[in-house]
Amino acid sequence: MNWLIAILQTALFVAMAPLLAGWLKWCKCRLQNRKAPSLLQPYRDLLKLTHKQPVVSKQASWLFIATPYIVFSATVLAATVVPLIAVDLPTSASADVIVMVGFFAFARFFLALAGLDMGTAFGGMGSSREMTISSLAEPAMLMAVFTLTMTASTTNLSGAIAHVINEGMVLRPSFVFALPALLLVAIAETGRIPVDNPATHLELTMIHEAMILEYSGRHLALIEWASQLKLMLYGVLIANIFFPWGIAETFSAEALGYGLLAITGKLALLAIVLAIAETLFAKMRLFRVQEYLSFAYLLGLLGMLSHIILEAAR
Amino acid sequence: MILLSAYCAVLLSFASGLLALMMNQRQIMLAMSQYSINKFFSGNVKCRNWVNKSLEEQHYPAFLRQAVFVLLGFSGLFAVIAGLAVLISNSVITDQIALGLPWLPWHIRFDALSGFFFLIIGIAVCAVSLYGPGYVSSYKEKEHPFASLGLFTGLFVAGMLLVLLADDAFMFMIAWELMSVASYFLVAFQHENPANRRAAFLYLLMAEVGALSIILGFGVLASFSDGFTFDALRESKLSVTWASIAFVLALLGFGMKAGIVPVHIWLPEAHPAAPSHISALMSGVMLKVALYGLIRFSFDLLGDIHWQWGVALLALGTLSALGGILYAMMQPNLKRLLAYSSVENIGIIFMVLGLAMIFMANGHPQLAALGFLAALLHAFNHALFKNLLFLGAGILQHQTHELNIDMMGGLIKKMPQTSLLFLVGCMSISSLPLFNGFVSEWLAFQTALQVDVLENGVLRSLIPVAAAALALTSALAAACFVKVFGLIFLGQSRSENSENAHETGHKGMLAGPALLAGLCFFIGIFPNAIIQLINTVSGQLLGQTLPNDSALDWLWLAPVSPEQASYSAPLVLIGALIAAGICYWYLRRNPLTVIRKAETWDCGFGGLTPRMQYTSSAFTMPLRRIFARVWIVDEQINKDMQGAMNLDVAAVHYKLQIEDHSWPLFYHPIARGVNKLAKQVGRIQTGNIRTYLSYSFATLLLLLWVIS
Amino acid sequence: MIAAYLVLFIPFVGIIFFAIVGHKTDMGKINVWLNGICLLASIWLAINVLNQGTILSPNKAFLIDSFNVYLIALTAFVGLTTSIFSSSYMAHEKELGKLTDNRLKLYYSMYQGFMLAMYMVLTTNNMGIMWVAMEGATLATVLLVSLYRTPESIEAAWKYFILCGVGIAQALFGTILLYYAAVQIGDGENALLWSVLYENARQLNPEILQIAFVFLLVGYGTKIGLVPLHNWLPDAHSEGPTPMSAVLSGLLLNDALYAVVRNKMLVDGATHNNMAGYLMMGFGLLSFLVGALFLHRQKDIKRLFSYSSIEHMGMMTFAFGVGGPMATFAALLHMTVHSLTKSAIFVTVGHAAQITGTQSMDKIRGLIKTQPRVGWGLLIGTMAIAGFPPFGVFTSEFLVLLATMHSYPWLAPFLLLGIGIAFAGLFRHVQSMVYGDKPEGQHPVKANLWPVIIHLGLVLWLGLAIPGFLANWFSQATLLISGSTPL
Amino acid sequence: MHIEQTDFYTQAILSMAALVGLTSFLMLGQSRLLRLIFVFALQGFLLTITTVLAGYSLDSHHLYISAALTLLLKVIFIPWMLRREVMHMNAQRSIQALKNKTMVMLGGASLMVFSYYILHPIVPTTSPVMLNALAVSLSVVLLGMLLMISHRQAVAHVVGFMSIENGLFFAAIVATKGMPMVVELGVAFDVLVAAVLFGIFFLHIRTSIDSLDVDLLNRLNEVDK
Repeated sequence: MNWLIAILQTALFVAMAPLLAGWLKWCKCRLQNRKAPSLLQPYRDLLKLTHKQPVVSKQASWLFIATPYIVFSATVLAATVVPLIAVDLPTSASADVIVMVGFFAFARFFLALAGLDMGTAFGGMGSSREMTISSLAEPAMLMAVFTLTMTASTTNLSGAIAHVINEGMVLRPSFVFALPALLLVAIAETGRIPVDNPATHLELTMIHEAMILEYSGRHLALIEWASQLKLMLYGVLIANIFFPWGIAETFSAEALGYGLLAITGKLALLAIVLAIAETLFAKMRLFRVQEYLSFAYLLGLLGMLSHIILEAAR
Repeated sequence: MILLSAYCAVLLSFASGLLALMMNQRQIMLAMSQYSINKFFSGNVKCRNWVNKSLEEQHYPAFLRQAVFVLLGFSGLFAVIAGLAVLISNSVITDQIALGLPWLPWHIRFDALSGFFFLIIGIAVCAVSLYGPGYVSSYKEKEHPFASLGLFTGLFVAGMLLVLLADDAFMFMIAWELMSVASYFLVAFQHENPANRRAAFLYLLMAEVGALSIILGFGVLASFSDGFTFDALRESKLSVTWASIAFVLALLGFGMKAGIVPVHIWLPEAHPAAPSHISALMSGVMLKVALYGLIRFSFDLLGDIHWQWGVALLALGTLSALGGILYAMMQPNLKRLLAYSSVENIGIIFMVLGLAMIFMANGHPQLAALGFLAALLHAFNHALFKNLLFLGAGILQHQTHELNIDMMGGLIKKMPQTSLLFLVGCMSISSLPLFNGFVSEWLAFQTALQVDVLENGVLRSLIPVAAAALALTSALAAACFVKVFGLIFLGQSRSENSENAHETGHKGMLAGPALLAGLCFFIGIFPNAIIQLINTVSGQLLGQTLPNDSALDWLWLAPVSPEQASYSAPLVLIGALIAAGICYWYLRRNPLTVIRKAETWDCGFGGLTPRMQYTSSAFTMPLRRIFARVWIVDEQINKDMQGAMNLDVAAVHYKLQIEDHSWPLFYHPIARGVNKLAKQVGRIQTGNIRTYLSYSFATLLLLLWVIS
Repeated sequence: MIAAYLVLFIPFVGIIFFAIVGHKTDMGKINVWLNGICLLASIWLAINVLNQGTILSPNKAFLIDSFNVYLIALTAFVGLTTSIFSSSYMAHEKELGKLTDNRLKLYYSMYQGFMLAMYMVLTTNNMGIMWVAMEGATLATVLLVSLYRTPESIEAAWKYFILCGVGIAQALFGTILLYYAAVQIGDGENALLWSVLYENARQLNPEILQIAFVFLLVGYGTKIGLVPLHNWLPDAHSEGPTPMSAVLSGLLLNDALYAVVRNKMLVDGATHNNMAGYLMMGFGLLSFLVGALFLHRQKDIKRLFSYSSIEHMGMMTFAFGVGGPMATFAALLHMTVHSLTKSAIFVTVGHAAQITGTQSMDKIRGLIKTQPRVGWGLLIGTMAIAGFPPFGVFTSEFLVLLATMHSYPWLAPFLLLGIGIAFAGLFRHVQSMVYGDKPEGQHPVKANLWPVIIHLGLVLWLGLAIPGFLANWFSQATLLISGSTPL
Repeated sequence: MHIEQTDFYTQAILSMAALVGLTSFLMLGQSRLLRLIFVFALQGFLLTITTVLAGYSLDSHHLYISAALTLLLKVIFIPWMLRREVMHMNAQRSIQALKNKTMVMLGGASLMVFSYYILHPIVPTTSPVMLNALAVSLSVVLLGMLLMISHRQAVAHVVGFMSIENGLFFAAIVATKGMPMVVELGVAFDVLVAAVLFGIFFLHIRTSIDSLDVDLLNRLNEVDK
């Protein structure tokens, strides 16, 4: 039963990811007074890509072709860990938050390799930048997450979230730092403005896109899907860690229903916030990203220290 | 029985060394074999023919190399057996050998800790001896006599094993120095290159200084006890001050060998200089022996730990981890890069060991056991994947005659097996899930997250910072090894050599790394297999095992408690396979969408050339800008101008020099000081006999005045 | 007792014999034979002593106890191996036409003369005769130092002669004071006999003995090469023929130290403050550190190793000064291994110099490629002398260190500093000589490296395990010197 | 106790001691080689007389032998050899500028005092004549070294060396009524050989640096220029 629900939830995760992307795009267009594509546009794109014949360079090795599958499945695995609508899932015991970060690293590793596989300048540029940014973002992310895990004294995500709920409404100074830290990291990791611009066509400013320039057809579809999934993952993380209310603690039908509604609402709101932010800010120069990320890192560290000194002080 | 196999391991390694000496004594071998055949199997014609054939002029060298490495392999095998046996039987065996000082025979002690490191060495040696014959076959007997290589390899291994067996200070030092000296000769093996000579000298010098401070450390202990046996030293009761002095001395000595910043500088010089399978042993195993020394000294001999030591280890470890990986990032030379990354990994191990000490000193032995576990596991893993990578580097050097990663590229098609093995190594070392590096790092994080139990506020805020540094380190490591694999194996060939490279013909050269790679993956999936063993070590040494070994079944890894944290690699693997399988099946079902091969899109300009690719320095440029302060960067861009008014650029020359800060900070001043002092002292020798007479005159008067 | 007389008689014959026919062709062989017989005789002597303890000759002229008997054996042994080396070396020198017949006569007969003086120093029971023999050793070697008659060699010999002469004169004054103190309690003729002195050391007048010891220390210390009395040593070593350097480093210094230790035993018996010990420690440590620093600036290969001799003699003096069973044991062991190793090194150095035709180290390169045995010999010998296990030097240094940690912990860091500096100083030179590609015009020479192999083998053996009889021997000597034994 | 209360032998010995000391001083101050050698011979002669005296008054006959040896070696042979050297070098008139002579002399005087000071602790155990004899001989030894340090000719060095030997001899004879015979003979033999060697060396040094100025023997040094 539990396993079934876990798998279903993962499926739901995967299914909803493009929808979130669509909604985000919709909001942005609205905010920029443009006519918005339909919410289902991402699904259409994916479907179309899967039916196209993929073109692969003669230069490419098996690694280039394997990468999309690896990236996608790694992201899906990450999705199994994060509680979407219900806590204490069996899957989330098999891998805790550190492992989840590991999954992201796994995906990134191969993506970067694929970028280098073609031996073009853009690919190398993309993977170099991606690895740089991620290597700055990962510690910041872990800092923020550790604040939570030390609060809940467990690295098991669903356990931690359950712990936050059961404590009820507690104002934690550490979360005041951790939340923005996680937000900043999420923006950086998912390649949104102001760090990266997913919609750009100017190669020299690309980061994430530059790596996947050579992909087409179903491979591109998988990678796109994976990155939408990643965006959703971060969204869910933020939503469920800091505002866990509404998430189902029992596997009864209505609880799950409420949970679904709750998460949908939270994500919708979050997306709006993100859209507003993306509309307000401009993309920043590559070498200012470090300052941005070190700020995130600082926030995370402050969060952790304030947890240790203010909350768990002896 | 267990001890016997341990002895066998030592003796066999000696034997392999001695056998190598017979390289130039074919006649003697011939005579001996004839004699033995006539004596024992006089009837057996087949074996006689076989021997005669193998001892013929042209076959002899190859045959001898084979034999030497076979012996070495058996020694490794015996080491593994002995280690496993002692770990499983959880026993402590002591013995004495009638060598050494008249009133102090060599004391032998073989316990779980030694056994664990025996295991590490054994595995590494097995892999190397599979790999060796192929690798050394490329050396010319004239310039690089196999005799010395084989001899010192044998002595090196024997020295390391003896260090683990030693149970008194005297034998320990002898074995320790045997290890250092033998490896010195191996570093100096290709001595026609001045850089190697310099590296060897630096290495031996620092080994000597380290050994001296270790002796002094033992001396401090010994002066509080009677005798130099470890039992006597264990009994010695030291005041906190003296204990700390001893610890600092030991830390300096062993740290120098382990290569923690800032006493690491010999390491990136020496490891590239040695032949690759030796660098593999040095980097993968010898550093672990130094770690063993530190653990033995602090946890076993000194006994009661003080938290300040833990903090010292934590700080040094963090420094080494970050410094190591940042310097590694900048190296274009593959083996230098790997050596620096060893510094990083040793740093991680020291960090976790420091955590263990802190928990120990604050009365949380269980958590101490956890940290200890993480440290030893990472040591084990590092031995595996660092060996793997060095052996891989050896293959690359062997096939492409290059070590500069900017000169390679596109090898994944030319050397598929090697590239696969190397990929596994890279994934393990950048601690990706499903591989062994990740497990130990996960445990390290788990240890760091237990900080809440501590009273001391400083520690409580210090440890998380260290954890963050650890996170940064691992992320940087991933970036670094993406660079390594990407530039070496992917893209287009950057040089003639890599263009013409092909897979190595020697099966052994692939078998050795394959063994290690397999172990990397296996430990990544079933870490508990090895964790069980380490548990006995910590049980013997700290008197405390993991909080709940109950949760240690084959499937789950839950070091503290299932509620707090759990990781099940097998399930993850299954999940990954399912997910990948589904989408693969789904997407490949449509026959119309078979992959079409085409040229890479070159933006409409002419063809893509290899020179358009990102180079190592280009890849790391953003990080070089971000962490600019870490290195002494000397970057020069010169343009050749031409044409009218000399305005248009003909060629651009780019030169990048990355220097280590610790040279100008520590080492140059010391060298200058010694030379200056020597210069001053030289003035005594004026050459004028009357001055000399007045010396003796003055001495006489002075002494007379003193005693009167 | 006959053995002792034999040991003394053979070299005496040798002097005269070689003085007459020393220039004939295979005199080197005969030299080897003579030393070989001496070795056998000394071994016989050693066995006697092992069985029946201290031997005192009927006329009280000679005294063989466990302290000097092993030095006698060592002297004979090193004398033999060095003579093996010198036969091939001298043959080569003669081919090069560096030596005339008379010089060869001089060389061989003085070689024996030196051996005679050494045996005399060791066997005699009379402190006065010990002095005479010590002076005799100087006189015997001084002409060998100037054997090549180059200006440098003459200068070196002159300095050697004057400095050692003056030093030894001071030692004589010390001896006279000793005698003066002795006659106050004993009869005149026997007053200088060691056996007598040692028995009634307690009644000797401590003040006089202190003064006497200062003179003796400065006097014999000049011969030991203690800083700042060492200045003759590097010159004499570097300018003489290499076999001479080998025996000077291997034997002469040891015997001078032996003389000092004998006197120290007396003084310790008389005075109950540890004055002698402190003086020796001071001198020893100073010589150790200064010698180590000197190593860094050397250009001449033989000077290099002569400074290392100074350093090691300093170490031994220090160890004897520290006193106590362990330090004394270590010092005795160090005497043995040092003279074995150092003479082995000088053998290889001599061949290296012949290979390259120069002694200046920045011209010697790539020995391992030119003549592997010589190169490896030099390298491994240097390893041994720098105190790397499993060679015996390490054992003794280890023991000295731990003894120091026990008695004077604050001195141990200086020792370590010295060892480190000395190691660096040796290796920065030696490594560049043995390794690397071979330069033009280096050709292998006919070399007999058995001495090196035997010596280093012995040192290795001593490092791994000290054989029972030797340990027993050392511990008896230790008992004699320090009053207790480590076993 | 006062000198008039002592017996004649003691007085003679003491005056001998005084004279020997004086000769050492003369040598120290001497700048002309020939005179230096002459004074050295004189010292040797005084030593001989002392030996005879001691031999006579203690009627220990072997002292006569050593007296004879001394006469032969220190009064006749060595001075003759040195004189020949000097003539050979025709350096007899060479006035070697002895730098700050007064300082050297003062140093010598203070050495005399110093040697008394050194030997002071042994007063209770000995008679004043012994003390004086030892002190004088010690100062002769020290003055001999000072002579070698302050003079630059090899000849002067030999003289200094030998005068050190004289000092030792004096101590041996007076304080301890002569060493055992074997030692005496051994010492005499050594002195003889040393003298011969000196002769040989003068030859070599002259051929190598055609001068006897030891300051020119400074090839082997380690001071970087």
